[in-house]
Amino acid sequence: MFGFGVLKGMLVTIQNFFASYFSKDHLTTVQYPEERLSAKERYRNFPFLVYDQAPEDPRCVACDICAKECPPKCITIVRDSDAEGKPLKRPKSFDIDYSICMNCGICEEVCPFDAIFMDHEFELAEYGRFEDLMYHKDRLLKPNDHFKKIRPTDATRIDAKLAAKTQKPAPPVGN
Amino acid sequence: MTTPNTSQVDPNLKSEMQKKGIFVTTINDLYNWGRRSSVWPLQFGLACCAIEMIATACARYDIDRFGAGLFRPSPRQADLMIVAGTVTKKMAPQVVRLYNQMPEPKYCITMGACSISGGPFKNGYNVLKGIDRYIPVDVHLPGCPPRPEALLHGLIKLQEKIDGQVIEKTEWYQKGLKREFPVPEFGPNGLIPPYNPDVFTPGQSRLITTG
Amino acid sequence: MKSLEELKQNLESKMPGVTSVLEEGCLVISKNDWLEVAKFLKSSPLYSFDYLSSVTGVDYPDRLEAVYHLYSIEKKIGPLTVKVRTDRQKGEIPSVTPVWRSAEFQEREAFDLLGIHFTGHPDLRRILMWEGFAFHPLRKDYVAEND
Amino acid sequence: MDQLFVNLKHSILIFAGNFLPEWAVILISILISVTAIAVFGPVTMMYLTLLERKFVGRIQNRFGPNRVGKWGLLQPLADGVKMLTKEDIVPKGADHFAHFLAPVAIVIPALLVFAVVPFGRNMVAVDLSIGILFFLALSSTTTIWIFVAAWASRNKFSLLGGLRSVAQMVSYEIPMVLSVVPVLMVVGSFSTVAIVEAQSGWNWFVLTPWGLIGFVLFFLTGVAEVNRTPFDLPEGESEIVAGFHTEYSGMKFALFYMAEFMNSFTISAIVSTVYLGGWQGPWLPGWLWLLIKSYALILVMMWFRGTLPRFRVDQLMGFAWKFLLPLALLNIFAAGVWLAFARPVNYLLSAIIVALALFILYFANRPDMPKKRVYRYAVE
Amino acid sequence: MTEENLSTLATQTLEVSLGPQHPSTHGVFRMNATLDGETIVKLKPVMGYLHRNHEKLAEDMTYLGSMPYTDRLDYICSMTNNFAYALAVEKLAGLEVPERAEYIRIIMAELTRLVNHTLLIGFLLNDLGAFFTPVLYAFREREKILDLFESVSGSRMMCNYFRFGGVKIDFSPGFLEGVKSIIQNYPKFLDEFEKLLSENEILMARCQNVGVLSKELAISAGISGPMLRASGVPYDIRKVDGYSIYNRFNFRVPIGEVGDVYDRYYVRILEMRESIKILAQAVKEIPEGPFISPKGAAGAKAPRTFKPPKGQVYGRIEAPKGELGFYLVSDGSPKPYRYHVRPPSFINLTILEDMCIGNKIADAIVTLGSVDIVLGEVDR
Repeated sequence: MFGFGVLKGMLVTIQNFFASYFSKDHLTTVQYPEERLSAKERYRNFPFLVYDQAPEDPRCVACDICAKECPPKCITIVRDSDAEGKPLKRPKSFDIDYSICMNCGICEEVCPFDAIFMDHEFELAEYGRFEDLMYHKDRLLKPNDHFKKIRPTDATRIDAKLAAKTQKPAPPVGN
Repeated sequence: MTTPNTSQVDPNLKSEMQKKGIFVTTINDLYNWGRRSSVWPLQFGLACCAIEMIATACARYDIDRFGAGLFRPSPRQADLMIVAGTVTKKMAPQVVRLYNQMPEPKYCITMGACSISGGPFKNGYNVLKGIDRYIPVDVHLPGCPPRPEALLHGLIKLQEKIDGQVIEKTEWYQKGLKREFPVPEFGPNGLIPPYNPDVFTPGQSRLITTG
Repeated sequence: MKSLEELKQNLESKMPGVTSVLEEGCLVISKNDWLEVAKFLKSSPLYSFDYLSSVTGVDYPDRLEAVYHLYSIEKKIGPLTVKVRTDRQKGEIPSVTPVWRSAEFQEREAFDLLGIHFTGHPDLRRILMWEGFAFHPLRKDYVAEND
Repeated sequence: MDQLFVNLKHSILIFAGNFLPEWAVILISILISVTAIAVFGPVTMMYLTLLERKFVGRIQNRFGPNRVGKWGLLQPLADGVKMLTKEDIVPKGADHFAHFLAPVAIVIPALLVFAVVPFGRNMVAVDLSIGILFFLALSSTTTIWIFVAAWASRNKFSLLGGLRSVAQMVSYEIPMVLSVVPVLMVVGSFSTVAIVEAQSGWNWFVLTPWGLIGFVLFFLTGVAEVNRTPFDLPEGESEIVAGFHTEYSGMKFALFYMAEFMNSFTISAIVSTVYLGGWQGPWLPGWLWLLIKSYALILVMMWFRGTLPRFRVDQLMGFAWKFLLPLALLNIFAAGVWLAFARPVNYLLSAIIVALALFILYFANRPDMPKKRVYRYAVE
Repeated sequence: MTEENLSTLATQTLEVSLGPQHPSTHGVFRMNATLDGETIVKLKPVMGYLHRNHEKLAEDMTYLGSMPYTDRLDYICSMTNNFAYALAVEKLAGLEVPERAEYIRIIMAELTRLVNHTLLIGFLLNDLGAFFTPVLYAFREREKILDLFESVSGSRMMCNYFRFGGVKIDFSPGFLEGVKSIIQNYPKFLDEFEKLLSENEILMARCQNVGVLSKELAISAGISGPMLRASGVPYDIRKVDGYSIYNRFNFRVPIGEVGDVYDRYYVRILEMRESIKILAQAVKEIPEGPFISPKGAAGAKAPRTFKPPKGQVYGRIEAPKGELGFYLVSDGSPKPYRYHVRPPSFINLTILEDMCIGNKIADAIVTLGSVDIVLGEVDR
């Protein structure tokens, strides 16, 4: 009869209305600023640099592989050089333009020295564009235990690998 | 930069008056409070960030809790334009015209890397390197696409900015109001003019008066 | 798919004047008798290629090329790749929109991005760029405007 | 409790009476009921917008606005303040005067109709002897102002919206009037107060067979009158951007919003007066009963809005002319039969006639009704 | 008004641009419609508002560098875009894929099909005017699947999960349980969705015999995917090409008869039920083993050294919207010489005008909705 299909549809919506007061499955709202969803471990937002002891010597050796492999080319590295100009294995400046980065995680994949990882931090709204969103080295550097906190499994695997590498005498690494 | 608390009523007087149930406010606070708690976004999505914007309006993140749930299809009734997605050169004139059509206390959130600076498609020939070349932008939201919570955080930042505004100093009440942004035309190889000089200076972001 | 050579003989037997070359798995047809070959491929009971899946323009240093991928839905025959070549300056290729309707938008896109003029196309205009755009951006020698 | 407001007004008049002349006391009594309506109208409108956002929100498994004020209670206030302070845009090509006149003029009938609604026992602002006629006449003037708004804003989408609203209102006006005729026949008077008195002691008209059909008809056509889903073609959001109020910003748009919600309140109040027995009801005071019934009907309207898709223009009119109108006529016939015979027989007879009418109309409209389909799978 | 003097009535057609910013054009798509009253006389689609030059950018990027860009082609089904691109490059470079990776790819592709069809039905109802409720139910289910994608690949929408020769990383712990719970609860959600929508008379009236597409026109216009099957052509590339390991699963291909909007809607619901069957079989039979071939892993670790041999390839898959193909020409360097995407929604739009002529403007919006276009893929 004309109208029964409409009534059946309205029954569904009114069931949802009453169910939203009782079952969790029918009220899925997470009230953001107060309640927060726990971030998944493999969640990747923006990259950050890892340092072990002190921010002055990060793991990054300025080999420029991630800058070449980054699809939108948003990483710029300037290699550091000591007093008489011999290039050192440390970046003088390491800039990532957060307004271009597409969170694809390729830099983390191709980095041979496990120096750059994707962070979980997503509350990055800014008013200014050029000076607020161009992240320089000081804002990118984060301690290794921050990395251990957000991504435990990867951190343990990489720490084990690095520890193994330091035990056996480091073979002359051709740079 | 945090927004200064500019309400003329000093806070402790206000709080203990409120304890006695007397609600003290200035015109400025009421004006800001009204605008911040009912920001109606324009139903306007360009690309992948638009899907994330719709997800923010849906059950799990629910932008309607902030009073910003009524997505108005017509620019006349909207106060916030969320530029969600890549602004191409063919679409830029329409975006600027839409911004001009919106009634005055209006704001603009550039959601996602593409609308801030062209993002991953930056060196495409048809991609505009950021919409702030033609219209003033209030909040930049990096990410590709930014999570729905990041959009909610952006909205909270916008609400803080609105709280800090003072009626006399807001842009739309200044004399010599130049809030009609010229719509760019199509040239043989790009848009003419490439950017609007009095809105955008290359390399230096535009500090909109909030104090 | 029976085999490309057999199709080539079949083609030559039906239409003597056609010169077709086999090049690593594709059929290269000269541009002035491409329309007849297209009609033959669609109407022949043996093959009945009724489904034109994709039309692509490719810009080589010495020539412009339109690559067609054809399928037959009834006989479930796999992709037949047909290439039609023309020179870079005044690229003219007969349009197959009258034969397969799916070529309409794809040929307009090839014209818009690579500058291949499809003669006989019902409505050959730019589809992705705006009308006033004066270049064909997918060509290798195109220089974008840097602003 | 039932006569609370009436005694209040009476005591004010007595107090004013001993030091004011006669004509001033009458003036004050009119002023009191006018201010009561002028306050009650916009406040219901504000809180109906909040109710809609929270109710439809809950249907969609989410909270409505709950951060502005305790449970979002201050949200309508915030919307109001923002709307007041918005810039007022009149498009260049628009007809300036008509563009301003339309929103103001659309609120007048919405407020005037409150005069006839009997909120409680002897709590009606103006006891017109032609109450229902007054209501029907006024509620059909909104069409003119919607069309003026559409025409004046010189915008193609609003033009389409305006034309659709004229077509819809014309074709839904007649079934609406005809669906009220049975009640007027039974009661014998147009006055809303008389109608409510006729339904005293549980014999509400909706409990009679013709009353049920009349109630459904009057409610459906009422929803169409107010342009709410599934009949909201004039402001078909997904097709013609925002319909007739595309070019309205700020307070003018708020007036359209207010007119729509006040109309939907008055429609549900009149429907509950005519068919659900107005302020008749056990235990609770009269005026509370009317509020409960009209808010229930408004919730049904919002329930429609949360669920149903929209009609197309020709289906909309086909539904009105081919289904609602003949049903309304047959309903009058059934009411006549109900009136003519004695107590137990007339219920049976009019129920038969109504059932017969429904079947005839169902089979008459069968050919162009959509059919269910059976789907098969590809065989390899 | 007899026929002949009707012709002397000079009526003007209304030129309306359902412009790049319109509530229900699913993004920046424009239709220049010429209306005579409400019926459409001419309809010219205008595209290119989201032409992001994906093909030009891909020409100076490594093969792996374009993989995250394929997520942004059809930004609702990022996994199937990766799948098509990975298949094409594997065909070009002759890489073979280990068993477990094949099963992982099938699971991801079918989960994406569920997401895409659910979203389409939600947006189709939104075009019909249902006030966002079906969209919100669709997004509620999508969030569950996106949680799975995020736990595996790291991002909700832009997964960038496939690599040439396998996938980037194995399942995260608890992923298979998540897929099992989806397999269990999704049919319940589909029944609820069907109860809300399929028998709804307004929806059936609005969608039946609207935007009809005949079998011959569909084949000649290169239509692919559910739209082609809704017109009665049993052509599903998963069955015809049998790429990856689809011929190990038994699933059926639903077909429609009339080829109108209702058929396209219902064929997609049946396809979702088939996808759940495929998921159930895949989760049961997934073996242990490597998730990427050693050659592929080396290529992923150092994309600059991944140089496929000279030559060209055309790989295609059955993406949720239709046949998604990649035509790659390689000149032996790590960057492709020519990179062309054959997008299903771009070609499905060819006959939009033929389907809309003669219908109302509301039908054109619904027909566009049923074609299921995503602008990132249409304009590339």
